Amino acid sequence: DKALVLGFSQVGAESEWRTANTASIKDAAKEAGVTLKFADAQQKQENQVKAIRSFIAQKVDVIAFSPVVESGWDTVLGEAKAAKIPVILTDRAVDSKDKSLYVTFIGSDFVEEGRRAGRWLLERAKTMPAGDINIVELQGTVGSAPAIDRKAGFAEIIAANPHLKIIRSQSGDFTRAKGKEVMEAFLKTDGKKINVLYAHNDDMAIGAIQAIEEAGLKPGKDILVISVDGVKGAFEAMMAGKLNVTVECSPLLGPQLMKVAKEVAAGETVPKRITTEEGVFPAEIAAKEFPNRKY
Amino acid sequence: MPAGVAPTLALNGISKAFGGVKALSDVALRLYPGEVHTLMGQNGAGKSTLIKVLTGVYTPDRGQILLHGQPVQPGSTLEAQGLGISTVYQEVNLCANLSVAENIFIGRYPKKYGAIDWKAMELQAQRLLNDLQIRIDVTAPLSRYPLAIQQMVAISRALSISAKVLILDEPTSSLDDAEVKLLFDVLRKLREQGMAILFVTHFLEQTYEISDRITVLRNGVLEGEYLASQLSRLDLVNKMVGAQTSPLQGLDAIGDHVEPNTADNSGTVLQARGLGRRGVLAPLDLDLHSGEVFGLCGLLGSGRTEVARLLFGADKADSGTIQIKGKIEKLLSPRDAIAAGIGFCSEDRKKEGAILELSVRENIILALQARAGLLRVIPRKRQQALANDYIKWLGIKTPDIETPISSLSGGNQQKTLLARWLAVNPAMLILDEPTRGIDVRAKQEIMDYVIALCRKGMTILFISSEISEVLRVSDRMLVLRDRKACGEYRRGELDDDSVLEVIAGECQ
Amino acid sequence: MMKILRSLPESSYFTSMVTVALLFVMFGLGSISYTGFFSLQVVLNLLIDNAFLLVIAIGMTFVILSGGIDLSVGSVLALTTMISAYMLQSWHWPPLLVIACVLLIGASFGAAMGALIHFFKLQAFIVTLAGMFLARGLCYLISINSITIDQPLYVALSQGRIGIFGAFVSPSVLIAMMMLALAIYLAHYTRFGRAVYAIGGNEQSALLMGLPVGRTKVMVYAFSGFCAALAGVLFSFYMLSGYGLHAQGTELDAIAAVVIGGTLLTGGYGYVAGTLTGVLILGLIQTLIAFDGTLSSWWTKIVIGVLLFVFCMAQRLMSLGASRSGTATPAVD
Amino acid sequence: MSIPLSHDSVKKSDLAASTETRTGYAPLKQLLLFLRHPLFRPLAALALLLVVDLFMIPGFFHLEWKDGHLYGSLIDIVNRAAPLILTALGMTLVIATRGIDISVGAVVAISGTVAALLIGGTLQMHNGVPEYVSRIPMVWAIAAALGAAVLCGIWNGFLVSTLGLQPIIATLILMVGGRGLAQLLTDGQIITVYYKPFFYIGSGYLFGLPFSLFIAAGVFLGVTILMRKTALGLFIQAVGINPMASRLAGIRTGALIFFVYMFCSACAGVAGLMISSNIKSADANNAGLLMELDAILAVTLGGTSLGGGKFSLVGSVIGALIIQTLTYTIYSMGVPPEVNMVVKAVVVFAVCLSQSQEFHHLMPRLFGGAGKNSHSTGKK
Ligand SMILES: Nc1ncnc2c1ncn2[C@@H]1O[C@H](COP(=O)(O)OP(=O)(O)OP(=O)(O)O)[C@@H](O)[C@H]1O
Ligand SMILES: Nc1ncnc2c1ncn2[C@@H]1O[C@H](COP(=O)(O)OP(=O)(O)OP(=O)(O)O)[C@@H](O)[C@H]1O
Ligand SMILES: [Mg+2]
Ligand SMILES: [Mg+2]
Repeated sequence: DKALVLGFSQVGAESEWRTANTASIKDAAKEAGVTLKFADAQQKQENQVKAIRSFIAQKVDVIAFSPVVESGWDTVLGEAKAAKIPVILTDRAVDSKDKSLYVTFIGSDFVEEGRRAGRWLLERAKTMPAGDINIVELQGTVGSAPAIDRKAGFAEIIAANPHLKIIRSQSGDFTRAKGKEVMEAFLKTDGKKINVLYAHNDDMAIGAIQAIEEAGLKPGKDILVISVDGVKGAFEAMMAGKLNVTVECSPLLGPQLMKVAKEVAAGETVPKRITTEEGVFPAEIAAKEFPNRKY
Repeated sequence: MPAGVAPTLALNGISKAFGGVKALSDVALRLYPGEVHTLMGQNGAGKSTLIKVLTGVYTPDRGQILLHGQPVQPGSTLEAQGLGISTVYQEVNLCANLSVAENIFIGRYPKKYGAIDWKAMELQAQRLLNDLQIRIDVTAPLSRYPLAIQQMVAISRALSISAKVLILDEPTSSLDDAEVKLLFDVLRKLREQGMAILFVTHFLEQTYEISDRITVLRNGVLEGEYLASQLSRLDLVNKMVGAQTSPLQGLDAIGDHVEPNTADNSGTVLQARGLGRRGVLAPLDLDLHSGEVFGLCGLLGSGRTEVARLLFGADKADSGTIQIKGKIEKLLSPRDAIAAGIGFCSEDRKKEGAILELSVRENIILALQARAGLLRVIPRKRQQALANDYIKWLGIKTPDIETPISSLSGGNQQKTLLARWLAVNPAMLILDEPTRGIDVRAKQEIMDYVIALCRKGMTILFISSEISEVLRVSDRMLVLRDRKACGEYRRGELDDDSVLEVIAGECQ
Repeated sequence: MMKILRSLPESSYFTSMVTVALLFVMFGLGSISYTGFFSLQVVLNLLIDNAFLLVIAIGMTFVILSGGIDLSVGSVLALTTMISAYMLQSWHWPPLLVIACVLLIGASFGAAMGALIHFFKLQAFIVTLAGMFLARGLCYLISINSITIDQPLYVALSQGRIGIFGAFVSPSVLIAMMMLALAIYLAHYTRFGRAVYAIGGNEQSALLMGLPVGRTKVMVYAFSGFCAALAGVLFSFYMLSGYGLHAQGTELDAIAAVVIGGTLLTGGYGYVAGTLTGVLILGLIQTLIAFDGTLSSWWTKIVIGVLLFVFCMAQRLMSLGASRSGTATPAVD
Repeated sequence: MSIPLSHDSVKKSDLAASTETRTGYAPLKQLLLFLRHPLFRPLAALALLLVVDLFMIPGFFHLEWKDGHLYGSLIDIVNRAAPLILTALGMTLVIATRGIDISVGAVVAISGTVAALLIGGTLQMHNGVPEYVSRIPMVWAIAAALGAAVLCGIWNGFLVSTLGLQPIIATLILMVGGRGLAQLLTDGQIITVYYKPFFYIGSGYLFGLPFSLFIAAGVFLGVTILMRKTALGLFIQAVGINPMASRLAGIRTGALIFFVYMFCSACAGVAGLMISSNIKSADANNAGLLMELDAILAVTLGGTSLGGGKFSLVGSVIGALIIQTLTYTIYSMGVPPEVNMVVKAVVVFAVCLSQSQEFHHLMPRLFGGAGKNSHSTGKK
């Protein structure tokens, strides 16, 4: 029988994480012998819609995509459904009322990631001297799903401890440069006060760490650094003792995706929600974990 | 003008200053129905400013404008038109990207079912231009046509606006006698119909041919208002230039005192063979000797400017060769031409000459600097010296050498551009309509200057829509017709009458 | 240069012609290389997916023709989707009223910028850039989340299908096409349109010829704002959501479309119809890439670049050949 | 498109006027000259911003001596502004010739990437001791990076001046494709550099001041001297104001345009080095994203008209400083991120208006003041 054709629409290549995600999917497709139709949307929803339309026109067997944003997919997914092409969501959900528009959603839960970061800090706070613990937050791109959710999840948990205070929160656009720039500003205004830095992704954290060092402080000691994603760079930072913890958000969805895609194509029923197994990596285990990081 | 007739338009105590420059101070003007009123004055006297004030382009600092006795204050050309004042400004102010027809009718389109009726518009435009004996494709974009044609279009636009007052600021500066005659015929007709016409020119002949009344401005001050019939040319000139200078003799015989060129014209500076360009100029031969003035005569559109542009490499010739001082030159760009010792003062100062925001000094030294190259900068002192000298020699009226050329009067801009090329002091200088919009006195001075340069060995290719000028200055001249060369003549072989015949085509 | 100017209108006309030709060539190549490419639906998808871009580009065409530029359109689009979504979902206003409101808002936003540009002699670029920041910012003030629209009429229009020979288009396409027709009429058969060309050709002359320069300029930006808002409405049909990050960088796509369509950025020369081809070209490039399906993210960018280049080259050389001495940038030696 | 009498020219003529009419005693004249100077308003805007900071942000002007260099907000601002200043300088010349270059962002990414890749450097753990080694000598790497940037410039110049494409489209090609190339080189990864010397460019200090500041200053001086000591400035203006006339005057318009695009990219290249060196890594995906807009904004804030012609390098530098100060202010004043854009917009509007002649004429009328001085912009 002919190889299964999978149309995959990626958000873009805005971060290392995204690139790893893309790579994983391409490799997995090769291994699983799936012919992959890959389309990059350059961070634009309309491009993703166009891509999906073209997949439909090409009559692929299965469509998968990681939505740029949750909302606004009903129409095009409706067309897919009408064309009897099953749709799999990866990494981000869509918020359409009609759940029948897609068969399943593989991926991590941004809110949960935020919570995990929060929980780690909650634990850590116990061991810290009494008194207020001032947190500065580096948000992702304003309005982007991970930024909103990771903020929410984190806030939700730390609410448990009144001493945990977010004194500053500014967007660092998920990039090192911005992360560093913003952190510099924070350090100038309330340098000594800051006890904890919570960054919505590793890149910003790494940038911020540089800023902290240049301010003559010790990242990881004078200022605790918490971040999300778990890319290689983060692990190097942890091994150097500059980053305290990174909450994993695994981009390696490829194998799972292929497996599910095959099942779906074969007409088997799959669970509506498939969460990826992800860990929280504190600095202590970084060195041990480092060798077996793929991204 | 019978007494008791109320003036259509009356200006009282108009003053206008630009920063510190007093362009107009306490000027008055009366414009009666059914008269052609000529505004005279040297370059920078304030003529155009006065016109811009009364058509709402500038707001006067002081003074009032009465239209039919009612004080008016037009805020823009639009309002002025609304008041029945139709104007042709000094520089051609049309949109080169639009079709000829549209330039005539824009703002006042003939409509059908609320939509612009292009057919009707083009027909009417055709008719209007035909009245002026101009037969061109009115659907073609204006940029297709040379300045003179554009000027005619501007005029017919103004004429087509049914107005009570018609204002023409130097409409004839780039026109040939033929066109001028046509224009005057039309003006006379309008005068019959009782239109009040304000006319600006630097040509005395034209002034006396058409005008009933003359108002003279000097340095922004009203010199006086006279009936044309009661003012002799000499008085007029004196009033324009002011008593400070001695009366000039025989102004209308510019260059008459030039004795036949005795310098040896043996050395051929430039030799063109079969120089031509498809559709614009039939191949022709040219030999220019050192130290001579070589004139080009022809009717509007006869191809004079084309010859100049080809020689200068501004347009690429698609046939023929050019030899300069005996060796073949490929003039692919003006740069090459300049390197080969040619200079070209274009007829279209607004589009191809002035660099408006730059200062007078910068405009003057530009070509010289370009030839010197990027690195060898002309020292500031020298630049200022040059600028000041030419301002003195050509009598350029400007507050100082750092004033942007944009704020100079038309004629003064023209002089500045002339200065640019004189400063380069090329072996051969092409002057296309160099005296456009330049006042009588300056004109003579410039002509003398030009001739003096020749006597010093410079070769000059002289183009002017004033055939008399060409006749007087040039040692030899080439007559062009329909963009073909038709006969070369030496000084004296043609006089004012025969040349017209030749040009018109009754030769051989 | 007189020569260059002389040849400009032709070159602008030929450019448009050439563009159309190249469009077909590209489509032909696509059809040969990819299965399922040569189908009516693919063509119609071009229209469906780019309806909003077309509308924006139409507004932009007028601005550029007048010698200006409007960078705010993308953000105004986003703002429109946001406001519509908010009015519909939170205030439950009737859809038609909402549409009327946002169109009005868009137009006034544009008019305001136009006024600043004209009366204070500010530069279009900088004013509209600030406008761009402002509109985006306002989106976030409404909400940083995306708001889903489930208003029946919107849903209906979003999923509405108008069959054409077995294929279909969305209602948005019809609206866009009507807008195009209207724009062409405006540009070529009304005082306003011609004034726009005149101002683009030479603003001072336009003034001295007694054209209402000020009013026209303000109206141009108002029109552009209106188009952006209308595009926003189409976009909210298209996406059924309001979102502050919608249509980022669309202003650039629009400008590109207009310029590729043969309009000169310096103003005065160009055709509204050309803009349609410009939009289709951009859309086609996207589609080709999607159909290819082997390009990595960066190759996608590179290929877009290359296609743009090849296209502009062809366009340029062909129109050069068409009118011998033409050149689009006056400064060329 | 013909150039109407621009503000510069009007100001200049007014200036000339003021000097000759108001022949009051020198100091007054000086003051007048200063107030009328085109650069006065941008400067005023910058000053105003700083004053706001002074009051809103505690210790904004506080500078301390920290491990061998000055440390404080102002230092950050200049350090951050350096790349923007560079690109703005390049952009100024391009804009002066009536052009525009929207590919600077991509060029920033490219040069940064090339440098990072070539220097690379690897973190090798020898029993827990990290050790840095560079791939090829840094000098070569930097040369290569700048070379790449210049190539980009040549490409743009070729498209604009030789092929005669419209600048915005010509540079759009590189804007899109260039970033793609950069990503291709890095494979979409962030290339972290492990090689100390390289960091000096973007975060090192000389005489206690950021090294980047010296680079920016150096380039600025270089260009200024170029403009003063050669006819380049004159020619660029001439070409920008009236290309046709300039050509007829014998200026090599083509070559000139070619040059400015090359120069612009070169500047962007240096900026790219700074940025990547500052974050000790090359982020092809995001480096210099939207930088073109900021650069153009800086140029316009500095009072240079996009219509080409008269330009002011100092103005552009001030413009860049305004932008960076503003960004920094937003960060340190704790403005919620979703409001950033609005604030930025408002400030930009304000600065523009402050520069508008007409606005100044309007003010007295609005607030009943009768003081209406007689400017003429040559038209209504
Ligand atoms: N926009 C302006 N800014 C500053 N000065 C100006 C401006 N326009 C005109 N002037 C000055 O006003 C004076 C009168 O200029 P105007 O153009 O009226 O002279 P004119 O009589 O038309 O001369 P010409 O015969 O050369 O056209 C000149 O000295 C000129 O320098
Ligand atoms: N009456 C006319 N009818 C048609 N075309 C004309 C006319 N007059 C000029 N032209 C245009 O003029 C161009 C050549 O004229 P050119 O300007 O070279 O000659 P000229 O003698 O210098 O005219 P001008 O008196 O305007 O300087 C041709 O391209 C032609 O299109
Ligand atoms: Mg005049
Ligand atoms: Mg001529």
